[in-house]
Amino acid sequence: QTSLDALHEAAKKEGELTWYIVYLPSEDAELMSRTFTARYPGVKVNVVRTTAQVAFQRLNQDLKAKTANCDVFSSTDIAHYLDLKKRKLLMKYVPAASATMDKRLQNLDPDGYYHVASVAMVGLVYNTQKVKAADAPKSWNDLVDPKWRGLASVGHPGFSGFVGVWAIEMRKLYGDGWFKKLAANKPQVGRSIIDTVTTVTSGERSIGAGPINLAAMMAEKGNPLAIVAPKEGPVLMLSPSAVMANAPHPNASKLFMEWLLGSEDVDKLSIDRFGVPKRAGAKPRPGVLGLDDSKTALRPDPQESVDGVPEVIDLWRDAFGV
Amino acid sequence: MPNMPNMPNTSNMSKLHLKHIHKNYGTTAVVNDLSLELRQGELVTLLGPSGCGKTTTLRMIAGFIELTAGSIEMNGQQISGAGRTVPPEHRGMSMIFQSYAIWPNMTVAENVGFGLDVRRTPAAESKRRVGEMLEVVHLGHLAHRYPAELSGGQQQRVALARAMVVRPEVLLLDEPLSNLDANLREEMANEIRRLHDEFRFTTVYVTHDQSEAMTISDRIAVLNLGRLEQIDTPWNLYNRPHTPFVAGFIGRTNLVSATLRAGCITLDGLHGEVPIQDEAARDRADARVSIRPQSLYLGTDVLGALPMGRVAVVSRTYLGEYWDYVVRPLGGGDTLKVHAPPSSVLEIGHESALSVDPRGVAVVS
Amino acid sequence: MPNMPNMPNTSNMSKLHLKHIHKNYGTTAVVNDLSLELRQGELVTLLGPSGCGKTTTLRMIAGFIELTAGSIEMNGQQISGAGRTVPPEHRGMSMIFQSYAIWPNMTVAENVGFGLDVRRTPAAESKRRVGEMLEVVHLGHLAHRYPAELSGGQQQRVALARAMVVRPEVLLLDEPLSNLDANLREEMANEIRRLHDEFRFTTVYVTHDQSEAMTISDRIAVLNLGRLEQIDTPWNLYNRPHTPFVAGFIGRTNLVSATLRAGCITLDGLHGEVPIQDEAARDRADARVSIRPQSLYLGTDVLGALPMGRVAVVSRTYLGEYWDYVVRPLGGGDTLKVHAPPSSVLEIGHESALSVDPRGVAVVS
Amino acid sequence: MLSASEAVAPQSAQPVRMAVPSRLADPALWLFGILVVALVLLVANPILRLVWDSFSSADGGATLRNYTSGLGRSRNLQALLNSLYLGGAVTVLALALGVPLALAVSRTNMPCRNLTHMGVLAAFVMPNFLGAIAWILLAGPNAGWLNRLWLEVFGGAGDDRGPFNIYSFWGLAFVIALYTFPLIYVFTKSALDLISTELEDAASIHGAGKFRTLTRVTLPLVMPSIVGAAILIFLESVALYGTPALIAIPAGINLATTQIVSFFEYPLRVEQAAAFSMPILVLTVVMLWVQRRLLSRKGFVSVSGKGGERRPFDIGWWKWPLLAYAALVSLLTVVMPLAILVLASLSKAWGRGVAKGNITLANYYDIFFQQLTVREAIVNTVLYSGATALVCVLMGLCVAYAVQRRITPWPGVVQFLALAPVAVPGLILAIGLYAAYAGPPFSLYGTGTLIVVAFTTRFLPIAVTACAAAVRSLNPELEEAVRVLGGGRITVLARVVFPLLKTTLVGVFILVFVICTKELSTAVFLTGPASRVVSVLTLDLSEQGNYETLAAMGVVLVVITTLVVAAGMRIAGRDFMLRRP
Ligand SMILES: Nc1ncnc2c1ncn2[C@@H]1O[C@H](COP(=O)(O)OP(=O)(O)OP(=O)(O)O)[C@@H](O)[C@H]1O
Ligand SMILES: Nc1ncnc2c1ncn2[C@@H]1O[C@H](COP(=O)(O)OP(=O)(O)OP(=O)(O)O)[C@@H](O)[C@H]1O
Ligand SMILES: [Fe+3]
Ligand SMILES: [Mg+2]
Ligand SMILES: [Mg+2]
Repeated sequence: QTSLDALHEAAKKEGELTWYIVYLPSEDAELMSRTFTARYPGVKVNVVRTTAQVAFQRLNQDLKAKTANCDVFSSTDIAHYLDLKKRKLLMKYVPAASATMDKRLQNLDPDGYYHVASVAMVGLVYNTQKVKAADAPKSWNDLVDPKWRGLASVGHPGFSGFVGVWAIEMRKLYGDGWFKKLAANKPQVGRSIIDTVTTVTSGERSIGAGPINLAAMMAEKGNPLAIVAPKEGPVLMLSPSAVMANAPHPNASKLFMEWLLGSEDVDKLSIDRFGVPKRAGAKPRPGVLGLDDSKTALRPDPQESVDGVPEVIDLWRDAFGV
Repeated sequence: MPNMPNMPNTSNMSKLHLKHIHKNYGTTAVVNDLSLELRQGELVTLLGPSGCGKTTTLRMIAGFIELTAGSIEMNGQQISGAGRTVPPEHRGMSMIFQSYAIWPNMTVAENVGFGLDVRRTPAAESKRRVGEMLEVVHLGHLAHRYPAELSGGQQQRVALARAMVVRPEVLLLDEPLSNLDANLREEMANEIRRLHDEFRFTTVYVTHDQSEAMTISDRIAVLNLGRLEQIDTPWNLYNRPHTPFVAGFIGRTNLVSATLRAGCITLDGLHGEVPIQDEAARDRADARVSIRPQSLYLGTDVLGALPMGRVAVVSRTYLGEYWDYVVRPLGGGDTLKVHAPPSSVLEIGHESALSVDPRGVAVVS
Repeated sequence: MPNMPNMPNTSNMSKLHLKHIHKNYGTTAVVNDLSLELRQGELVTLLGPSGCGKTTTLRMIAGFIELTAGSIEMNGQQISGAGRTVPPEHRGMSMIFQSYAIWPNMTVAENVGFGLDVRRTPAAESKRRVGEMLEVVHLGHLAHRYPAELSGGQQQRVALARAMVVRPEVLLLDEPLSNLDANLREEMANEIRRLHDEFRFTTVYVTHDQSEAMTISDRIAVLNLGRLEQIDTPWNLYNRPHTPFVAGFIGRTNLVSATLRAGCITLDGLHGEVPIQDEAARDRADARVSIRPQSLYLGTDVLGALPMGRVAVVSRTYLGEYWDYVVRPLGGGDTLKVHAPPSSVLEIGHESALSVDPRGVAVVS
Repeated sequence: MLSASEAVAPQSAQPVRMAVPSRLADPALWLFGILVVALVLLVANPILRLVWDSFSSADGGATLRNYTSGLGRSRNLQALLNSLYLGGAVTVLALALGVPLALAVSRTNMPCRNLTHMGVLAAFVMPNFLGAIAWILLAGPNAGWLNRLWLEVFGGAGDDRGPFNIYSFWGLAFVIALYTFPLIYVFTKSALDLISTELEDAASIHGAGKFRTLTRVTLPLVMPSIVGAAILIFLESVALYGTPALIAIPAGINLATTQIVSFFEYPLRVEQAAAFSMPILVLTVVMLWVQRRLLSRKGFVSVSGKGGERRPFDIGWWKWPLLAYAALVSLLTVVMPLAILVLASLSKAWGRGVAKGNITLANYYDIFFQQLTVREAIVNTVLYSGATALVCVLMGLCVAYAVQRRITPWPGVVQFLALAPVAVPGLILAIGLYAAYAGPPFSLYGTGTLIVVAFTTRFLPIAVTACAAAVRSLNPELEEAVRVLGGGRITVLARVVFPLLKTTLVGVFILVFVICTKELSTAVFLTGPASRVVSVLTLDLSEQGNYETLAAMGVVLVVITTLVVAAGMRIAGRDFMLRRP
């Protein structure tokens, strides 16, 4: 606590920081920013919310122009961090708060340059008006079951990082040939992983491989949706955060990292928003899966996901033609 | 009486009949109770000062604007008016617009050929007729130009060619020659008359040029402020105007006060008596009389002219083809304009005898 | 010799000087080596057949199109040509366009007042002058109309008022009166001349109307196919044409073959001798001579006319103000047009003596 | 220097203003000079960067490898071809939708003209993204409302699918066309509004019926506008990303833009992306050349300087089929999608459709009172869009005028520069803009100015194209009349060209304004914490799956834009060509 106070003092001198954030929508990011400032008065957070590609592009342009805009970089694509780390652009900083997180989330980077800031899960969703609970799919492999021919919905690994990670896990589970089988079962391929939920909600398709948190939120509003954790386990989507080596506000950034990883504020916000809390043993909102709710969870390690994505994209394109 | 050239030698059928037509814009009447009847094959000119409603009348005949009241018949069938209106494209007419309205995106040949295309004339014939017509208006060498690359007069001739090539039943011409030089204008007027006669168009012609109107028309309708003042043959209109307006508008004239007595006219300030040509005039002291300047002569040596008395020269202008003298009767009264040949030269202030050809004198009110 | 009306009474300084200007579109020469010098306060008319390059010349003077060769000077300074070009807005000119170019988005008063606005004339004065000018062109009552609500002639008068109200140094008029009736045209021509004199504009005037050109101009330049044929006073141009083209273009004329001998002209087929007015002509047998129809008389009773021989009437047309006879010398040779007063009536085929006023005769080549 | 002439010149003559020895004193020259420089800065800068990038390898050397690897693969080439087909299909559809409506509204006595006009603009106001989603709901092959309706009415033929499939090439083309055809409509209509009826009268009196008059005279006269708009739409739909991504990917169609986006996935291949966009740029040049060939020497002057008036054409019973068509288009583009939108915005859960207990105003409450970012974003959006539209109109007019009247040297190049941004996919353009302006010397990072600059760059082509077509319709003598009376080029623009083209300019303003409110690809790259715009928020909301709020925001946006549009039409004021009856 005392070290946090010291950090706060130092941060106040800097007064602000700029946060490139991808995994939250503007609204939530803005809320985070205000909550942080309320917690640590005198330190303002400038939220720059964009998509993963754009954030990374912008960061690179900033670097090229030698203008340091970004302090804390929170993207969804682990590849970005590996790249930045290799180029020595990240600051090595292990927040004390990271120890409070669930074991599975700790030490994403053994060298301590980047850390898990947010967790999401991909599972199976289905439309309750079209599918009875008893008939609902139980396994990832049900996606290639002829029973769901023309009725399933998936994302495209070429356009969505989450889908890329998911596809790597599917490949690990079922091998390269699985994508051909999937293609033969004629699922609808959405651009983003979110499209799967949209498609299922509208009834256009009956089941899908989609983000569980989103589905849970929509279900609570009254949409005809339900979620299933596949028996092989849901796929974990880890969104890292890191402080930039050239961060113009290093202390504020460190303080922010501490808060991001370990504060109750963040957990509370994330529970409110149907997120998965990171703290060990924390319970999510009812209707949402927590880290402890399924025995197994699938997740590639960083290097694996970076190397694997281009390969699965190629497999995918060969199978689907797009 | 001399024979009257260009008297209508056409059938007696009424081709176009304007019946008491009115056109108001808001509360201002632009055409006011105009009635006009054209026989098949007749060429009638509308003449009148700027803004008197000539274009409006043509546009009503063409069917572009609706009548406020009245009706128009063609071949005995109503084509405009309350009840039944025939759209312009079914009237079998064609028209030259005062603004030309040639299509800027078509070449000269395309502009001229348009009407034939629309009538599905076979391509070969269409081409031949367009070519012929372009020769008539001296634009053969410009067939592939676009309008923006033509001079004003050339554009006007495109409009002329375009209207005539389709050989319409009724041809409406709104100042078709205003931007042409005198020689070309004369030639084109002759061509219009020739084609009119050859293909028996019925033509309504608007022009500002009186000599053009005189040569080309079977009859001339004089409009003023949207009303018809007089419709008559050129000769009658010129020599027997019914109103001061017509007398003043058609050719130059002297409008002077005179006394009518026993079938004779005596101008104020002069003593000579001139027999009245128009039978209907009754005796009175406040008559208005129109006397053409070229029916007046300085001197008494002209065959058939009646002596009027003596006058003094007030001013004079040389106009190339004649001298324009202004003279005043020695006994006082209105000044008179007199045209004299270039050869007769009188200095200002000199006195002379004045004589008059009685055929140039008309009682107008 | 009669005095010449409208002789320039202006200073001798050259206001506008066109030096050997050329304009080509592609390979066709539209204006070809034209030179013209206007004195301060002079009014020069450009006259020529349709498409001869009048508008192009005006537009070059105004600065809208570049010269292919040559240069134009104003007040002794080059304003167009290689080297230095003054943009139109700095030339202190104003212009009437053949297309009027009135702005459809402005009312009549706004159109007319525009030039004054641009010159930052105080509002009150501007208003007064616009009002005055609108009265001059008889449009006072239409000041608040939009152009779309005006007749063709009214639009043209808006253009006229707009150009004159600014009292330009140089006024360029491209057929400013072509859409007006005869009376109005005469009145407007007088107004143009009056304002020209009052404010000492230097004016270049394009018109097709020869009598207009005759009355209004100090000098007239006759163009043909982009070339200057002759520039002269109206009187000289009419009576002393230098080329057959000019003789034929200015007024009607008879162009006939004749023999020149010892300072006298003898027409083919006639025996009467007419003394040559132009000193320079040398003897030859293949001369071309221009004789004005109104300098010819049927009969010998006209003062100062010389007898020519006998002729027979070939045809005749009544033109309101005169008879237009075509006669053929009994001895053969070219037919001649003769204008005769309405009172002289000869039937076709009749014979008559022919006499001529020698001042209407000119040797043209 | 003028003493000699002034000595003799009488006082009555107007003061002479010939003392202009230097051309540099002409303010117009400066204006056009600055404009061209601005254009080069705005457009040439990012474009040249792009060209440069396409030839450079990752380590900075020069190479052609990007082309071989970017374009070498058959899948990538196929994508490019597909995009071209798509562009063609969209253009044809948009023409079929836009031109008849423009004719109907501008020139006929069809009833409900104002309503139709508003309908078309409303179609345009709808964010593309929402429109696409609405169409997925309407014409999804399995659950689309239209398909369900069809099955209810006609019964299924074997399988349970209706006849409509939005996830197909034509479905995609159709949806894009629905939301781009207003461009054709506005361009065509404003050109038609300048045509004097007399030109058509001339056709009818020479025997052409209404239809022939329209096809042979009226339409050819507005060709520059139609061709201009068609080129814009073609390039735009080739370079479009948002809607295609939603529909093309599920439909299994590879497109150039979806391809380009995949170059941005890690590992980044900006250079290849650049190389990949070169063909589209080349295509732009080809299009311009085609345009020049099509229009060639022909004149299109419809405002002649001789009065000129406009009357609605009486088209007899034809007005009913035309009205039916207009109603159908409005139904397709606005009424149905808007109904879906409004419904969704009033739902607790959009997936439940119309159901008891599913109705709420909470989504609107959310927007106005709960969301932290929305209100500010709405204000920003209106501000930036308004500013951009204004700048585009003024600059577009000046550039178009300078090009059409050949005031600038190299008018062809200037015209290319003004059109090029359409051909560059938004994201790529955004990178160039970010690189050019975010850092020093401009340091526009995170400011609204950066957004306005970006939007202006991106949408200037619309303004320039529309204005160029409009300027063609003016008789140059109208301008010369100003100059000979002493007004410079700027007076010409301000007093004559601008007022004459008022309808066109208001149209352009509305177009640009509306498009700006929807613009995503550059906005997403360039917005900062203080310069968020609604389009980016809609993306957020859609990623959040929060379609109810998204729909509510769409409705709010539609309302705001409609107000702006209405105000714009007010400003346009009295139509001087319409004859008072
Ligand atoms: N852009 C152009 N390309 C080619 N020729 C042209 C172009 N513009 C004008 N011309 C030609 O130049 C000639 C002169 O045109 P100009 O307008 O000066 O004639 P004008 O003397 O004013 O004739 P009008 O009395 O008919 O108005 C015409 O023959 C015309 O066809
Ligand atoms: N829309 C309108 N509103 C009011 N008055 C109009 C309108 N259109 C025309 N006028 C008036 O109607 C009158 C007749 O116009 P018209 O065009 O028929 O005249 P015109 O005889 O052809 O004249 P010109 O010889 O000058 O062409 C004019 O005084 C004109 O000002
Ligand atoms: Fe005339
Ligand atoms: Mg008229
Ligand atoms: Mg001309």
